[in-house]
Amino acid sequence: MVDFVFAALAIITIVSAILALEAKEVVYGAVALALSFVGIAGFFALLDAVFLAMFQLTVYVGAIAVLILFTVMLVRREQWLKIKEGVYRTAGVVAAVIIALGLGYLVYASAFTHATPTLEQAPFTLLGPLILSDYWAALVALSLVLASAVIGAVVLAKLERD
Amino acid sequence: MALIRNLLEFLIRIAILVVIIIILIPILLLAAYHLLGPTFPIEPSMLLDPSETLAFTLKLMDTDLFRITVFPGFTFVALYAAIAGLWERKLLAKMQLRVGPLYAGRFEGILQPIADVLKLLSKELVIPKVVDRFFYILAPLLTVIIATAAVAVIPVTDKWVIARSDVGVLVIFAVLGFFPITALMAAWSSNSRYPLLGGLRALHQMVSYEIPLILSALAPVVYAGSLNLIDIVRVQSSVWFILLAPVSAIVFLVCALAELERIPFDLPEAEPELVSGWLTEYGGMNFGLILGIAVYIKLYVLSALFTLLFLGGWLGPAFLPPEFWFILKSFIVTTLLLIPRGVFPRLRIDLLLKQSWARYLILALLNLLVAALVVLSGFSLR
Amino acid sequence: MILEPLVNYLFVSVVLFAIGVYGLVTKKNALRMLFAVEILINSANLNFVAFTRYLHPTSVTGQALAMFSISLAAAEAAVGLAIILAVFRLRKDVDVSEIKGLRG
Amino acid sequence: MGSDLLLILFTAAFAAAASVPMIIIPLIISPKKPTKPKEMQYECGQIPSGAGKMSLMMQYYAYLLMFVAFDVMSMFLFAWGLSIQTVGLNGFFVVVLFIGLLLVPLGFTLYHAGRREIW
Repeated sequence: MVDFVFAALAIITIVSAILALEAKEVVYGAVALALSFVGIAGFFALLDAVFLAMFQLTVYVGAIAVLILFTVMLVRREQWLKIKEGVYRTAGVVAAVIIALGLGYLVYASAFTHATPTLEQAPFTLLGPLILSDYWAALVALSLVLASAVIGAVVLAKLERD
Repeated sequence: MALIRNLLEFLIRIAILVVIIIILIPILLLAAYHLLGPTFPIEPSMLLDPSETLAFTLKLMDTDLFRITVFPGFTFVALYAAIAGLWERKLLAKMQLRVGPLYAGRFEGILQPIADVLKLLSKELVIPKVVDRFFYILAPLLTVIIATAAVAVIPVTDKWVIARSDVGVLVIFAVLGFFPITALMAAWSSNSRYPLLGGLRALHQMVSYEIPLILSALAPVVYAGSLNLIDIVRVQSSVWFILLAPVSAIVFLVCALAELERIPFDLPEAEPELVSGWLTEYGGMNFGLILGIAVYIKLYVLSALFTLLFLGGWLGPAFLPPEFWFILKSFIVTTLLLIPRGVFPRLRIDLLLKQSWARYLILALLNLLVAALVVLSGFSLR
Repeated sequence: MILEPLVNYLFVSVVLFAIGVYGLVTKKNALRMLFAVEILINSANLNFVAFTRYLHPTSVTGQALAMFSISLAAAEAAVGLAIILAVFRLRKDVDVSEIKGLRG
Repeated sequence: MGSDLLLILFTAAFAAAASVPMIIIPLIISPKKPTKPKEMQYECGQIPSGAGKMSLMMQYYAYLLMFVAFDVMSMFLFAWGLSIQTVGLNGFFVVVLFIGLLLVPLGFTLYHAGRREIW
């Protein structure tokens, strides 16, 4: 059963990631990107990281994808449908294939092929103590980053010119 | 002559429908048979022998298929939606000294939902020329699908639940986060101005009120120390959380109203300004799927969530079954969410958004910190 | 529940990474480039979680890292989209090959 | 754990299976008499002119940006809220600092979103 679920998730994620970049209509691309995020959340759930899967769904799909979709609708032009996007297409495909083959060989030749699935797993209730004890500085830094990102984005997005 | 031709045409269409259904039902039954196969063997003799019918039915009721399709699942929720829709119309009519639906069914128009569905089903599907067809058809379907997905984690009692998820509360909020996307899809694909403005308002409103909603739901989670909805209800056996976190409960109710786009927060479809908001271009069953089913399923989900988090779920005096208590409490919460439509005027959009961030967010945060301090001081319900 | 071997997750992640690189190389539309960056971040997150699950199954460090990474992606998306909006208001288009002068 | 989420997916799939016929049945039994006014988009009875997908309103973009930051914050608060007693008072102060730092952009954004003339 999991095999089938894994295969379905992999196909959904990869195909919608390709669609996100290649769909003619950029709004379709944004929705496909959201679907790809959902697929990644499914992988997290398969890896027994349920809390993280929900984190991914809420933040990536619920917030980032919505923001992207809104902005895409804001700046979309009809003429984008006609012009051909992508100039160095062959070069891009070649680069992608080289990277995929190289990294794929690296993974294949590494010791990870022997990593066996284990039944034991960590409960997600450990996340809070870990973040608030070992990584509390990272959390505070994260809030600084978020605060400055919001302030910077508001300043960038408003029309007022000095 | 024209009448006869129309009749003939209609009869032919009905015949096609019947043939399709006759083909479809065996396929569905076959699928159900294969789904049930591993759980328990079905012998054809069981279906024919009357003495085994009861045992067979009881066995059937204990399967995932039954739960998904019938009791805490789709049929129950659709029924709840129909009853809530009728109840809303009658209640508002009585509040405003009208009579409401009266003719369908002998008594007070109780068959009105069925009449509505039949009318919507037989209506022409008008799809404007300029719309983006793929998203236009997909958006209502997705809205219903997403709304139903949230139902899966809501336990009616500790026995009647589809998915016993350890992160039930988060699943519901993750699902709620999908609704802005479908609203935007519907608004954009309509390629018209009223839907666009309505969709944008819907987006901003849902997004603004989601944060206070999540944070107000966090206070019960802090008290219970679990995200599992069943555990949260069990902890409430001594005291309901509405007594421990009253401010959170009020914030939750207000934000649920806003998430549902109901008056006083129904700006996305403010009739005098925006005709019908992001649903303007929808008609027939397309419209019925969103407004008739998805919105009421969402209403059920939020009132059930309020019941589970603050009102002790299915807990109640033992002389009535727990299922009854849960449905009664949910229905009372639903009624509370319906009443403002008959009472309040509408807000202005900038005030609406501002008060979400400046008022409800701060209130929810304060109540959350109070709850955390109470728990830190050693108070425990477990 | 039977788990997939770790390599399969890594392969999916590699494919996603390659798709992201392809998008970054070929696309001139700033929005598509942002999509590509998001895909890259997602493939990295998948690696974090997969490695922790298989090599250190009793720890949640990978999940915590993925949480921070997702949050940073949120900040990045907010700023990136705001930049795209600002460019769009100046140029009426978001083609990055047209944006040469920095004076606006 | 994954099987719970699979059940949620099944529920959603059943909803899809139940609502697709709702679209198909009207296609079969309902009349089809398309006329020109029917196929136009709605514009209060006037003939619509200009593009339907006009440029959108930007005034409340700041709220959207803030939503992204606060969504992240609320999810981290969920991670904290599950284990309040384990992390103790130190964790509480970290969280208060976390929230307090995010209140700065809240005030900034509320101030700027209220100024209609700059959007």
